[in-house]
Amino acid sequence: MPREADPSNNEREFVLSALRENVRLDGRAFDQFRDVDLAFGEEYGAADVRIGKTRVMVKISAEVVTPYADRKFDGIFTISTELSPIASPAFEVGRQDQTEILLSRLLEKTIRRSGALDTESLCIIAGQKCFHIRADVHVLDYDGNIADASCLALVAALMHFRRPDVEVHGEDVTVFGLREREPIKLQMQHQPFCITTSYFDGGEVMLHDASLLEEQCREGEVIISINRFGEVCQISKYGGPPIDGLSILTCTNMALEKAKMLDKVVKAKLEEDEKKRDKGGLMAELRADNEREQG
Amino acid sequence: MGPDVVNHPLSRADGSTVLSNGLYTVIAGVNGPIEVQRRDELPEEAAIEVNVRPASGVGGICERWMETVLQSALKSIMLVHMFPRTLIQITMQITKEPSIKLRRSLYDFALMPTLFNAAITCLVDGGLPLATTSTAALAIISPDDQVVLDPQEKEIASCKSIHAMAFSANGDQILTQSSGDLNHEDWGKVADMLKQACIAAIGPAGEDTAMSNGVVQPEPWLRQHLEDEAKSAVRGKVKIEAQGRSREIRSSSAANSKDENQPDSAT
Amino acid sequence: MPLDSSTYALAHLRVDGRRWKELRRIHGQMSTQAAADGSSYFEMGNTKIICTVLGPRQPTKSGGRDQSREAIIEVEIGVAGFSGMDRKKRSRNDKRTQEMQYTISSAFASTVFTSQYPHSTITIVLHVLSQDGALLAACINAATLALIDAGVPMQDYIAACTTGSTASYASNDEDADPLLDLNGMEELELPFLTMGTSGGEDKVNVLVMETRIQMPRLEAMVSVGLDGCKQVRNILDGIVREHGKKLLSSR
Amino acid sequence: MAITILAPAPAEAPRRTYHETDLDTYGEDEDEMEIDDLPSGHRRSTQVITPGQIVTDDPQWMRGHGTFAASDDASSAIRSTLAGTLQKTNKLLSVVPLRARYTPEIGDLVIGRIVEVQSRRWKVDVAAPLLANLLLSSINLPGGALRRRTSVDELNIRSFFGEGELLVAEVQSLFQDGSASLHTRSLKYGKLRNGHFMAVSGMGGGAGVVRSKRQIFTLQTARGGEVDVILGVNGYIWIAKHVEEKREEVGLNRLEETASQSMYSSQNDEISSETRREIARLAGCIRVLAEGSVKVEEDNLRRAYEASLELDEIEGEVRYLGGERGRNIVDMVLGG
Amino acid sequence: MANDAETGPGLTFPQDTFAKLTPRPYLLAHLKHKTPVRPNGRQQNEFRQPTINTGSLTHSNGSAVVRVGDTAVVCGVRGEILLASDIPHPPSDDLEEQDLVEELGLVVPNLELSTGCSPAHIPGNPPTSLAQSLSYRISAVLHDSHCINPDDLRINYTEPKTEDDLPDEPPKEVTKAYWTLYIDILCLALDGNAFDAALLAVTAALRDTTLPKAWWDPDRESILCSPVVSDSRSLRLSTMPVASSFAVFSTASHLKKREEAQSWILADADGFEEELCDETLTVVLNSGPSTGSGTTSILKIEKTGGTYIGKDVTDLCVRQASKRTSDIKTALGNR
Repeated sequence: MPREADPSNNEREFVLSALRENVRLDGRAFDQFRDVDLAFGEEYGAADVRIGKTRVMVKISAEVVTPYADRKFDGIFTISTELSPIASPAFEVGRQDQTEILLSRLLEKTIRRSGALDTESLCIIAGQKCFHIRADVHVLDYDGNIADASCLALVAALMHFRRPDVEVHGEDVTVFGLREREPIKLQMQHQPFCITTSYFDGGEVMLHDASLLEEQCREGEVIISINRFGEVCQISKYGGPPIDGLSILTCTNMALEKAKMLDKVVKAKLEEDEKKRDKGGLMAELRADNEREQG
Repeated sequence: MGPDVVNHPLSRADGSTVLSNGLYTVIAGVNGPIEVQRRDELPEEAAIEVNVRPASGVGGICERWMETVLQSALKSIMLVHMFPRTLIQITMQITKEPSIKLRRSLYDFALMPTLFNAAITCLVDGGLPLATTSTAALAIISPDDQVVLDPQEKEIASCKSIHAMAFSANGDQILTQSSGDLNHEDWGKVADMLKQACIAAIGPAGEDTAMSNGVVQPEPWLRQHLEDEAKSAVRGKVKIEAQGRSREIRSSSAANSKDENQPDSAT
Repeated sequence: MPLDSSTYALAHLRVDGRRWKELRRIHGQMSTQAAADGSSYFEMGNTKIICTVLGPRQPTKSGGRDQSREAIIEVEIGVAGFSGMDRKKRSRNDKRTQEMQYTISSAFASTVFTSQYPHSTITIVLHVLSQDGALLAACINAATLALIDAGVPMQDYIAACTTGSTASYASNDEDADPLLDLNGMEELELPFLTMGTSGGEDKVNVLVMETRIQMPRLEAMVSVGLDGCKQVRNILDGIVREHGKKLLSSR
Repeated sequence: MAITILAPAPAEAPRRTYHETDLDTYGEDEDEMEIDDLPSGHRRSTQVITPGQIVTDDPQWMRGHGTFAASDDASSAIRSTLAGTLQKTNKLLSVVPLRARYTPEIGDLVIGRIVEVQSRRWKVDVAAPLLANLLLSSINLPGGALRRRTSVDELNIRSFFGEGELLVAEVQSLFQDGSASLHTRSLKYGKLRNGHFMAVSGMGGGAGVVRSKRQIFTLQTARGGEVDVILGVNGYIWIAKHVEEKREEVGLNRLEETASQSMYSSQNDEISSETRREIARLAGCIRVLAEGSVKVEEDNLRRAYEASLELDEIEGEVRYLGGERGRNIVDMVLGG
Repeated sequence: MANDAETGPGLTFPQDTFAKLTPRPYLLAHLKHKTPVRPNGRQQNEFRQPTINTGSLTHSNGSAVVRVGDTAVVCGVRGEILLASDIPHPPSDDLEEQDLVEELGLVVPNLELSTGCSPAHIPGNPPTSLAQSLSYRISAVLHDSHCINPDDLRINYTEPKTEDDLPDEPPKEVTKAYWTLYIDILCLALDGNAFDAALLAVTAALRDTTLPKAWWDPDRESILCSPVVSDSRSLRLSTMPVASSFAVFSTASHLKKREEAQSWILADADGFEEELCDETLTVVLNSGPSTGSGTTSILKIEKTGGTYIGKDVTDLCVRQASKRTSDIKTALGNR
């Protein structure tokens, strides 16, 4: 399978020297994101994020299952990331490559370990039945910064998703279809966002939202997950050339700004979506269904 | 009523489309011809790899089955001998499914034409040479023995039998997948109707159109789509990506040549 | 087992009797395995690691496209089934292990002079015998010693340690103390980060944090971490010098 | 390698943690070493230098192996990249590692193992970072030393050396990536038979095989007759029964067969059990030296061998040279 | 073969050398002959006769070994009990009775090709796409044909009457557990047309399957099974799906004019022929369980890969398949 073609030395040098003169090749400021676009699907729990040309779609699904024996009071939440050649021919089918492992670990730490989703609320009957919330992250187009895009899409999709309502009578559980009862939002405790800072020249130049070319030229990256309250959920600086300890703190401060910005984007889009649904919402659809059946 | 097709939504894949009908939405991307692994290499033709990825969950045996069926159907209409010892890799990501739960085999059969059409349109977008234009369509036989073309999800759920077929412009049957409780005559009826629908989608096919007296002709959605794409290519609207990778340039010129071939394959 | 934080507030002593900026006992040995090009044994409290380095050598399988201009650093981590509290076999393909492998590999790729060994591979094999906190840090330190033993040229030591904070993520109390070098029990309870630095200056090579914490706590943790790494570096340096002296004397 | 079980020892007392004021000046006192006093040449200082340590910031010195200039230092500072000792060659400062993998140099006598047979060359493992090459054109072909190689030779390449076979050769040249090209164009070199292979990992400053005057020598053993020892500079060692060169006159037309038989035979001669035992004793001695961080060279080996015989007489014969007996041998070698 | 006599000595090769060197022309020469016959000696529309042996595995609830030419398949059915209380997502009430088997996953077929059955499938490797597709097709046929009656798989319990019950109300019957049938299919040797053979093995094994008598014990709150063989009852298949596959050998190519192409339908292609045929058609007919009983209907028509099989050819194949179906049923019924 072809590997991602490395940029040539000249190409790399051009990018770097431009950065040293405060120029990014696409005209952005160093801390500026590309256009962030978020769209929700017709059904609950589908979010489609585009950051520039990078595009990630997340789909959430729920299912009633038996909980793990050692975690009787918790529901199950899994995140699956499988990269496919649709995003880049360098991604092979059925083989875990480095990018995939790091991405999946990153989402795991940011969303799952930080307790963004309250898994206890997914429990139906302790030790017997619980919801299994599954998030499938599909990277569709790869032009750098899939970590930030995937995390954003995942958070947005989780906030958008509604699980079916349930009723418990003793040992019996009734799961209501989406049309029978208004489905229920997931309980989110906070909304963390991943912000990747790419650095060049030992931390002299710091970029947000690097494009693929910039990612290939960078010395290293610091990935910080942070929510709008300034709680840091995760920091990853995997090796790479060293940078000052102080720069990492600066990165965190800058990440907070960006997280607030992304938080606003998600909130605004969710509101927009809710309005749209209200108008021609489920009730209207149900009414139409009834009419059709009667007529 | 044809599906909605959006052209070239992705930047990295050589060709891509988003195809959505009432039931499914599929994003298809093709990379190729690209380098092939030694073990998949074919000495005289391009290897075709089809990947079907479900909206949620990882692919299982049904995805593998759909992949093998589509792979051999596509191979019969692609000019694989033009690119020996290479790989053409088609990846299809399902992004929207019917909102009601369908039985497994109904779900899969209903998906088949969507995948086929998505594959064809993305191959065209990727500028890969095809021997003929072809499209697929879905039909069911309802419990009261009526043939329904392009059925709604509810109609599928209660159907007696389900049929997914693909035809080329000259009426050759490329793919047949029929399942359910059916008899000989009904199957013949469905096959005829699907053939007409597919040919109609490809566009004015000459004499055949006159024969369809009284039947409402579906619009030639594929022809329209291809013409639109060809027009935009001629106008030079195909974006040449900033990275300046030569692939895009090649694909646009291939789209032009596709346009010239069009009349031949349609007659 | 919940950590009794009330006693800490009283005596400022941690569960194992240390003060906030004390490291655990660190012990290291070099050249422990004769068969490897370089090897080490490293203890950080009860976390015990054996590390061997093979190479630089040409990959034995000729299939790989190894025409790179720099040596590739491969890392393999084997976690023994008996190393933790309960016997849980972690597979080699476990994503956490793979992430650690990647972290160590890319940390050393920036300090080892890989360009001196084109087309070749340096394999770092780490065996975790016992875990009690600071797993990644101990692995990094063990790998540093083994690489030095193997005579692989590098810019500097990478010395690593963990720091935590007595504040749990929810409470935002101002007098939360940063803690140096958490043990396994503390790691379960408290937010912490792993840090690896090189050089005497405050140059951070590795920084990994997996737990939630208020941003203001971070600064104190980072500065304690930098300090801790310096201490670890000195200890590592001592180990290397002692080993060197022993070798030179027997010559 | 045999297993030695050591008695459990109490844990060491915690190391004194350095006081904070020391932090920035680690090793500064050692840095004061008098480079000027160090004699130039192959003599080395006995002070240990560690990676990242500033060797000197005096601009008069030049950077050699094992050193680098950090980008953020003053331009003249030289830092070490290795743990080792300083060596001065006129104005050139280099750090010799305590231990490192073998790096080939032209003229080194090495022992290697054939890993791969290609159409006109062999790939040879010589314990270096990269496999060495042995070209078909750089071996002695049967039928006269100066014969042109033919396509027949190419087809018969496995009849000279096959996979897994051992040979002794000399480094003829180095490629740009540091890998070696070998030759066996001397009667000393060629395929190895009748003996035992050992690998002593690592070379350089401390233990292992060092470059010395003689790498190949013959030892008169007590009971087993003469035994050849070849100490490859790369840490590979061959101990074999000494075979007298057969200098019998052969007719011109039979020359080819004789040469090929003796040079590339894969058949061992008959070796008596006494000789085998002496070979094993020598191997044990080498192992002991390596474990005791004593360099493996002719003098030390001879002394170790004699020591082992001596100990046999004093304490009774022991076949396994390790543990207590091994330490005693090392002490006797270093003491004597 | 007749070809041999015509070529002179010195220039001839043995037949199988021709078959290896130039497989396509070799097959073409056979089919173009005045009296066309396939290299394996069969007529174009001739199927291989299966040999069926059932009940040969003693540790399974039902088993069958089927040999069709050089393709050999063994199938074992094993019943395991699934407690109703262990089903995390109980089936909704509006589910059609016949779909219960699929919804609860009570029939689980799995086909294994990595047995060394052919050089293309290396033992010890994960299942290939082909193996996975075959598993899927078998499971689709079993589910779509509704050949297994869900009532056969239920383990019911009649709740004792309590005082609250009305006296004339019939006792309440609840399903406490289900039998899950694990159908393992091993391909021992593969010489083309694995699907027909595998499906035949599955149906034969299912017909052979007997499930022990099982009941709910309210005191122990568990399911008990009777060890007595005479208590066990056999599975009644309500229908009997039979697959017939055809392959198309064609000289068509995109480089040639359409009119020049010639195609042949080969029934039940063997391994050699399958290699050379891109286009395949499988017809699955569903009919009553025994010979001559019930009406035959088409369950599946699957075709992919070429352009030769249109409506007319399909008609022809369906007719051949129905003849084949009655042959198979006779073969099964005769034992």
